[in-house]
Amino acid sequence: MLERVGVEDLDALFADLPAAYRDPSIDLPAQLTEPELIALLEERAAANADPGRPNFLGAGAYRRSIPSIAAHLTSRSEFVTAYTPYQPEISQGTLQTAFEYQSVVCELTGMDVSNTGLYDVASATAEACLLAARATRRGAVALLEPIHPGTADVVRTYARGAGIRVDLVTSGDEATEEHACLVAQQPDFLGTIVDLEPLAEAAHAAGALFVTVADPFALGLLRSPGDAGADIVTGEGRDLAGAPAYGGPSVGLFAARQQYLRQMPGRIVGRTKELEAPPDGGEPRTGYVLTLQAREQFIRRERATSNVSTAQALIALAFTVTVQALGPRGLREAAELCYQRAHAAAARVAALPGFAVPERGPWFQEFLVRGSVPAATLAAALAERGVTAGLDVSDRPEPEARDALLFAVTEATPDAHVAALIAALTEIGGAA
Amino acid sequence: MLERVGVEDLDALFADLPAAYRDPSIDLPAQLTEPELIALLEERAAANADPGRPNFLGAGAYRRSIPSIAAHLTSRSEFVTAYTPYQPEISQGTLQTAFEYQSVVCELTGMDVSNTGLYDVASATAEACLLAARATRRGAVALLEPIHPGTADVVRTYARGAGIRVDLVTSGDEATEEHACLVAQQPDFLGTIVDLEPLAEAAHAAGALFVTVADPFALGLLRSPGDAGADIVTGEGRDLAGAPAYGGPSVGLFAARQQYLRQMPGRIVGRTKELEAPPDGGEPRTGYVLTLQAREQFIRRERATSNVSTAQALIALAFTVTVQALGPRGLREAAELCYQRAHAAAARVAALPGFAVPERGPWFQEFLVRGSVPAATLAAALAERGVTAGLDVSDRPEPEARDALLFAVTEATPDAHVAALIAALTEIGGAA
Amino acid sequence: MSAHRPRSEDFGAQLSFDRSTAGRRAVDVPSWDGEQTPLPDAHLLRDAVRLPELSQGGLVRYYTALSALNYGIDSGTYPLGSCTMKYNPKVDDLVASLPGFATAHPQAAEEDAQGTLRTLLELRRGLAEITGLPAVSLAPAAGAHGELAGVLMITRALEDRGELETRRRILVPDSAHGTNPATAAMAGFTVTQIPTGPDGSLDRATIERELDETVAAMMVTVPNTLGLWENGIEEVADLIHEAGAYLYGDGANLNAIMGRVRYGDLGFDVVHLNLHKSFSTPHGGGGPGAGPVCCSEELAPYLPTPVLEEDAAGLVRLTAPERSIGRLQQFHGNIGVLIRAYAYMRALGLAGLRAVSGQAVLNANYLRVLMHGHYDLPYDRPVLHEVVFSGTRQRREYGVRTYDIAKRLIDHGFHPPTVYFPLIVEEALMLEPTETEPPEAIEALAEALIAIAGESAEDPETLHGAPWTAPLGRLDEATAARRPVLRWPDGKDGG
Amino acid sequence: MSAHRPRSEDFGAQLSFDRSTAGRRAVDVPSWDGEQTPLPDAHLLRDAVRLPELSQGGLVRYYTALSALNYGIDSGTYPLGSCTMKYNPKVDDLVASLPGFATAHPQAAEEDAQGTLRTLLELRRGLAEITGLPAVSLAPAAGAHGELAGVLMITRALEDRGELETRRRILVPDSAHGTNPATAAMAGFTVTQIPTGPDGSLDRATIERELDETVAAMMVTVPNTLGLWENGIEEVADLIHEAGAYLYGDGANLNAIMGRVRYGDLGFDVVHLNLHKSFSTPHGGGGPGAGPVCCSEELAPYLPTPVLEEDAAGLVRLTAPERSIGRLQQFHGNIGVLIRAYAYMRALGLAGLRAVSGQAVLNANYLRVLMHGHYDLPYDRPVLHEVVFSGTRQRREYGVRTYDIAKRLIDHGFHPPTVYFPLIVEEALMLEPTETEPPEAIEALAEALIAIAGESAEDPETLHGAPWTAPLGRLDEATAARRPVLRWPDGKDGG
Ligand SMILES: Cc1ncc(COP(=O)(O)O)c(C=O)c1O
Ligand SMILES: Cc1ncc(COP(=O)(O)O)c(C=O)c1O
Repeated sequence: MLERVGVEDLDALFADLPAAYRDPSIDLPAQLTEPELIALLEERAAANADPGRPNFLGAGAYRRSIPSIAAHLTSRSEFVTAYTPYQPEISQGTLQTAFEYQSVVCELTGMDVSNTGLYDVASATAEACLLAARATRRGAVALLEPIHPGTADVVRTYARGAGIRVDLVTSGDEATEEHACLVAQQPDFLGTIVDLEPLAEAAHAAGALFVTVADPFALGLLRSPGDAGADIVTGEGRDLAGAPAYGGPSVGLFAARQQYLRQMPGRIVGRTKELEAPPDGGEPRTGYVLTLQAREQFIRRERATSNVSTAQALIALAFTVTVQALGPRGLREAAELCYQRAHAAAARVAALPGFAVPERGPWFQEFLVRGSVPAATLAAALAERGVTAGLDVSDRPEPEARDALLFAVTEATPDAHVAALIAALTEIGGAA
Repeated sequence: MLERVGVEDLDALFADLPAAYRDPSIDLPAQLTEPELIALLEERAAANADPGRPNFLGAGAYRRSIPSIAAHLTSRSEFVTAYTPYQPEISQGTLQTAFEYQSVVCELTGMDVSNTGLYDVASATAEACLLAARATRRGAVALLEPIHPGTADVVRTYARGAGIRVDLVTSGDEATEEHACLVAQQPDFLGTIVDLEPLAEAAHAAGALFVTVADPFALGLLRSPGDAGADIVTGEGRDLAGAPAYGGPSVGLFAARQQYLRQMPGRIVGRTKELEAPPDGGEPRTGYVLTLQAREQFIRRERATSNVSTAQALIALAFTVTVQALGPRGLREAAELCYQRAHAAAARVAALPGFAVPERGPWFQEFLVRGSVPAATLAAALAERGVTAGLDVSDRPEPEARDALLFAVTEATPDAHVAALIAALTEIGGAA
Repeated sequence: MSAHRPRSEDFGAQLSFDRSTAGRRAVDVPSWDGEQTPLPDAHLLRDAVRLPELSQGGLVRYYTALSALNYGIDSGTYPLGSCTMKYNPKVDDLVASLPGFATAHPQAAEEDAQGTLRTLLELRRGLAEITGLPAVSLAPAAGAHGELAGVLMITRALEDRGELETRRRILVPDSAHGTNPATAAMAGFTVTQIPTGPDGSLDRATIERELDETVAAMMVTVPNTLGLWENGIEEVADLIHEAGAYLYGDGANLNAIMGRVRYGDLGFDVVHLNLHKSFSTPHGGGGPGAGPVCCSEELAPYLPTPVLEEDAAGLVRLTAPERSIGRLQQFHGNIGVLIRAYAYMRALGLAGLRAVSGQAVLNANYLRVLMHGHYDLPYDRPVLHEVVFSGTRQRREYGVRTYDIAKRLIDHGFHPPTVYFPLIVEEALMLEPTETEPPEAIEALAEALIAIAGESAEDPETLHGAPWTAPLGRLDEATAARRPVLRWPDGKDGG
Repeated sequence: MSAHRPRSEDFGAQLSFDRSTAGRRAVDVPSWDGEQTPLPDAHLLRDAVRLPELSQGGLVRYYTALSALNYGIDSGTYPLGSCTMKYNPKVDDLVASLPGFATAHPQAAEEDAQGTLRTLLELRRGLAEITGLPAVSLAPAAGAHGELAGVLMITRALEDRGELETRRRILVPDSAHGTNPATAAMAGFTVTQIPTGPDGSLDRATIERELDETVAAMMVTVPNTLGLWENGIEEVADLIHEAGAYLYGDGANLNAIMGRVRYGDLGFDVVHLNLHKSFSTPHGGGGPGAGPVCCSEELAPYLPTPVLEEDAAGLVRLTAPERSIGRLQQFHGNIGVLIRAYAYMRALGLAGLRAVSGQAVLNANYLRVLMHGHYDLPYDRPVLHEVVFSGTRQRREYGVRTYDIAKRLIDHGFHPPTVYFPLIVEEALMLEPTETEPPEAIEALAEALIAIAGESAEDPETLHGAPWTAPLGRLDEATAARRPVLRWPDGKDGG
């Protein structure tokens, strides 16, 4: 090959590179063979918390029971090793599953249209704010507290570039004519179930769009945001795709009402037919293609609706398989089981002397726990007893969050973990 | 459906069953949903020894470094969920991989022909004895000690049915005109590398076949039995297919010289061509089929060469992928690495005061360890220190095995495990 | 068309060995930097093995492409009679491969394998309940292995009764699976064939005539390979016992009767099961399977080693029955398959197992009524798990053989049924849909077979040439057997 | 023929929703036997979601069949220019899914995630070494995300310099990937396009003319999208810095130069990498990816949150740079992808990475010389990782478009190249074989493209109708966009 290409060695192929900078000294760890690599990373994985340790963290990532077929199907190398389906004739696997995903997201959110998924819930919410600003030509957005701080932070990151002001508000009434949209999280950051309809009305009264950031799993039980008046719905699909994996890869759900279709960011898959009947006869067959690409960066360049290109297709597929494997009844049952288990656990905590579970209204899978010691102290005491406490939210402005930890219990939290928590709290409660 | 079939309920379909015995009371544990099932079996799996515990057991099952692609490829559902390839036109995946397996086994063993695999090494060896008895019309077989007791036991089980006598011998000279075959294990049960050629000569001098029971991994380094004069070679493929899994599923290698082809047990795959050229032109293409079925039970019935039907196809595939992934150099390197690591570990043990490593000749991956206390006591002392000792072989007749444990160290035994062993022995050695 | 398909490649002609390029590797092996121990004498060592050299990507592409040439349960309906090709729940594969199970060493102390042993013990207990036979060994690796175990157990029992010399015959139905007579022969017995009567059950007169003190046992498949209940089997059991012989049960068709009737209650002395069929462990292209053998208290002492016992301390132990026929495998059996079977049993429970047999039988009968009239049905009555049609009419009237019908079914998108078995049905088409095929799949299968019945009249040539749409057309099996090529490189095998 | 294919089904017309049967389930959910807590008020709850109801087997068959309609790296050569479709080592997937990594909670205390954090820290250090840029954030989820981070960092830096109001322009080459201008616009800048000169490098004169105090930055892809080295980029860097602007590097094409030259040494201030390309993490049908952003000390304070630091006690911590642009994701990034990338880096080491870039460039040039003369080559010189041919001759002389050539390549068994990009090449065919394609694959690809060049002269119709042998023929994309059907059930989207 070298000969055919007309060079003596590989280095000669890089003659165009400036000699002064060519072949710098680079310090990288030694090469490992496969068995050595596996040994090293098994050691690393073991340096994380024991997977079996009772853990009550939620606050944006929740332990779910994922049907085993989700991992089985998404590990098919035909799905894993393909790229963005630019050639529909040999990419129907990716395209048709993306269409399934769009359909599932629309059903869950009550929206008319969905894209094939963005990076994560926070960036999807930021894109929603940008869309709202474009659609309303307004220069500010309102985020309703309590909202996930990570989501708020990402919105700020994106908004700064676009020159959009971000206001944190505590009630829908604070939405004004300046606001392109009002953004509310469902359930909110402290786990409370939000009544969306009045918020939608407030937003619309101010001429703003209403954006809901919803947990798609909770939507198995809770009223669909579309039904409550939302114009755009975002959400995080990771928890229904697989394990939390320290937060990623994730997939950001993004769905909207029909009138915003051509303003949407990201890839969209559409249904169509073959141009000709197949060579061996019959009618033209149904197929799926990337469509409405006139919105996208590779055609529109600086006038695109977003710069997004590679997103999270494989995670979107796993999400789709999980939701469809559960099906209409399974999803509802799982959501109710989650609700029941969480409330049963909360009741047991509330019954312990020295502990309170301050409520802010109906809630789904997360509850606040306040002990007789500061939150951080309580968390440390639990850690000593081999239990990972819920997130410390004592710095939140909401009165119920004072000195409190935010515990998550889901349909997938083992009974033994709840028992371990109760035992540890009993011990501590007495102590404190 | 019920209506179309003409019954009111499912029970009515069982009218032919004797009423007196129908619908008995049966006591089975309660049904579990998938999450419950996973939780239960995770608990069970955790009730086995910790996978990370230093473990020096061998004696028929050895820890190997299996290339990750072996599990990846054998988990393809097209391989997993098909059955015996009775319909070659839609089974080339199974058939062509079986042909690859036969080719690999022939190369490793130095034999002319291989079947697609039997249950395990022991049943394969038993079938080899039956073949030898058929071929020689003789009524006894000779097993050369030290041979794996499990192998000897299975040979006895099969032989009894066929009315064949099983003699345990300690030298090739004991092979007589009564013996249909002489069976030797390579390396032998105590890990020693056997010089096969003199044994083959002794067997042939007595008009008996020479059967070698070989570790296919060791054959990456050791002289091929065929080259040394073996007529039939059996072996265990499980260790190169995946984890030991408490001994199964396994796969029994069975290969022989050409003249025994029509006497062989089990399925055999052959290469052929299409009868016609493909409809859209070109030459008839190459394909693979089950062949020489006139030997088999479903055609020959009571005159079949064996009763075997379902065997271990999927394990044979994993074995094939592993050997081919290693390739000629990789297999040799891995075998040498195993040899070097085992000998280095043995040297460290031998250097410890109070411990001896009695040798019976050159060996591959297993060595005998004798302490100053009885073998069982030493094993218990190691267990207390979190190390699983080698197998207790102190009941063996061989002098070197007196008071000894049989330790296995392979290319996949972590250094940390060897270090833990040395530390534990040092402690004990001093104590005893 | 051919212009449309520029590259019609002969994929099968290129084995991994033919795709090899010197120097390529799929994986690297760690190097040894410790002290070098000299290798054994050269005469004990080999020169390099001839193996293919491919990059990892090359090897993965090759085997991935091969997998695509297979048809499995996950591809579609697979009505392979007698093989119970049902959907395999993926969770069973998942739990069987949990590290704690996967890394358990077969020589480990029982204390170190209680998770596996407890699981096997509960499976054993479940099988005893389901078969009504108290004693079980999980050692056999497949059905035929279980048969061998059972017949050898009978051998030992007769030996202890001092009747082994005289009882040299085993009665086997003419409808039996080939493994039955083959097993009897392997165990040193002669086989006497028992004909099937017009009702699809064994001919009682012949049994009574043949039963004498030279008979060791009778092997009966229940339900039988016609998919029918063996009428009066419980009376046959009495006759056999009166004659001092044993009744062996081939339980490969358990799927039809799980939870509805028990072999033990019917008088069977010993039976083997096919967990890779009834308990849905994947067939793997021909194994691994598991063929546990279940028996009466009388035969329990002869069970193959090991059997599982729980000791006083609640520890599960591997033990050897005092008069055991010995081991069938070097170690304890196809454990991974047994764990899958246990998971399957636990996911269903008794109600689930009864639902399985109920739906399996309903599906077979649904297929029977849908196809009725389009093919001959030699035993025209309600069936259990499977139905055996005959292609005689098609052959007689249109010169179309069952072989052609089976191949044509491939073009219709289905795996063909079992053909030419049982031997007592001419041109047999043995269809077992199993409970996991939905009604629409059974209807589509029936429609396809009916369409093919039509094609055999109108267009027999299309059937003789079928399949047309498979990865390959019909293969030359005659030449394959006459001039066997059994390994790479061709010819080396001298065939 | 059609008689041979009895069932030509319209698979795509039947979504899972259309295959649904009321009452079927793929999995069961445990029942709650504890005390029932009343549900929230009805007005907060929904009625059932419309989802398909399939058995587990039905769902598995549906998605398994869909997977078979895809072409991936494991299917064959995938020379999709600019996307670096190389073989993905399977071990990377294995290690990334180890339970310790998989179950780590993103809110976990750093002490409880040291295994993950240590791995990310070492990846970060490796990327700093490879790019010659000391500071790195692994937060971006893909290349475009990394671009946004980089441009926003520049925004913040200019803000701190008090020049954000004046510097409103970003210079972008006419050959740039669409994400570059789109990103500049998202960050509020206007885009000035810089033309490419006849040598395939940027037109220096234009740059010098455009460079002034209104320029915030220039985004340059190195090597550029023609697969060529950007001549004198190090001088351009000086010009840009003299003008008080920043040089942004699009590092998506790192594969060509890994271990051979470093962005930092050349004067780049900030660059993003595409680990899902250069570091071989699977593309997953369109993600997940990872687009780390690497920068100079000057820009380090602006990196997105989090960045990784090792503290005095040797604990790895997640920190926020003091002037950080903020978060890009709710949590820490696409961790699973980053672990794969780390495994890839460790399996290669420096020598391996240099071998990768060397082979990748050799392969691209091999393809270039093999195809030379059969297609126009607008920039006719040695290339780096990819080569961009043009189909203008075929269009002019035979009315065959690059689109037709790409579709026809499918019939020859290959995935088509990237087409119509970069925009500066008419009828562009952008081919990137990558280092993992063996010579014989590159030769086969060249032969196919040469054969197609021949076909365009002799048989253009075959090309206009191609592909003929794919799962589907050409699709009606126009109607798809004009009357969009974007979800089940049709029409509900009102499109
Ligand atoms: C009725 C019957 N008996 C016995 C067997 C033998 O079982 P196996 O193939 O597992 O050895 C089978 C299946 O092959 C069968 O269908
Ligand atoms: C040159 C170049 N820049 C940027 C990108 C954008 O990267 P991503 O798709 O990961 O967002 C790509 C690939 O799409 C590319 O090829």
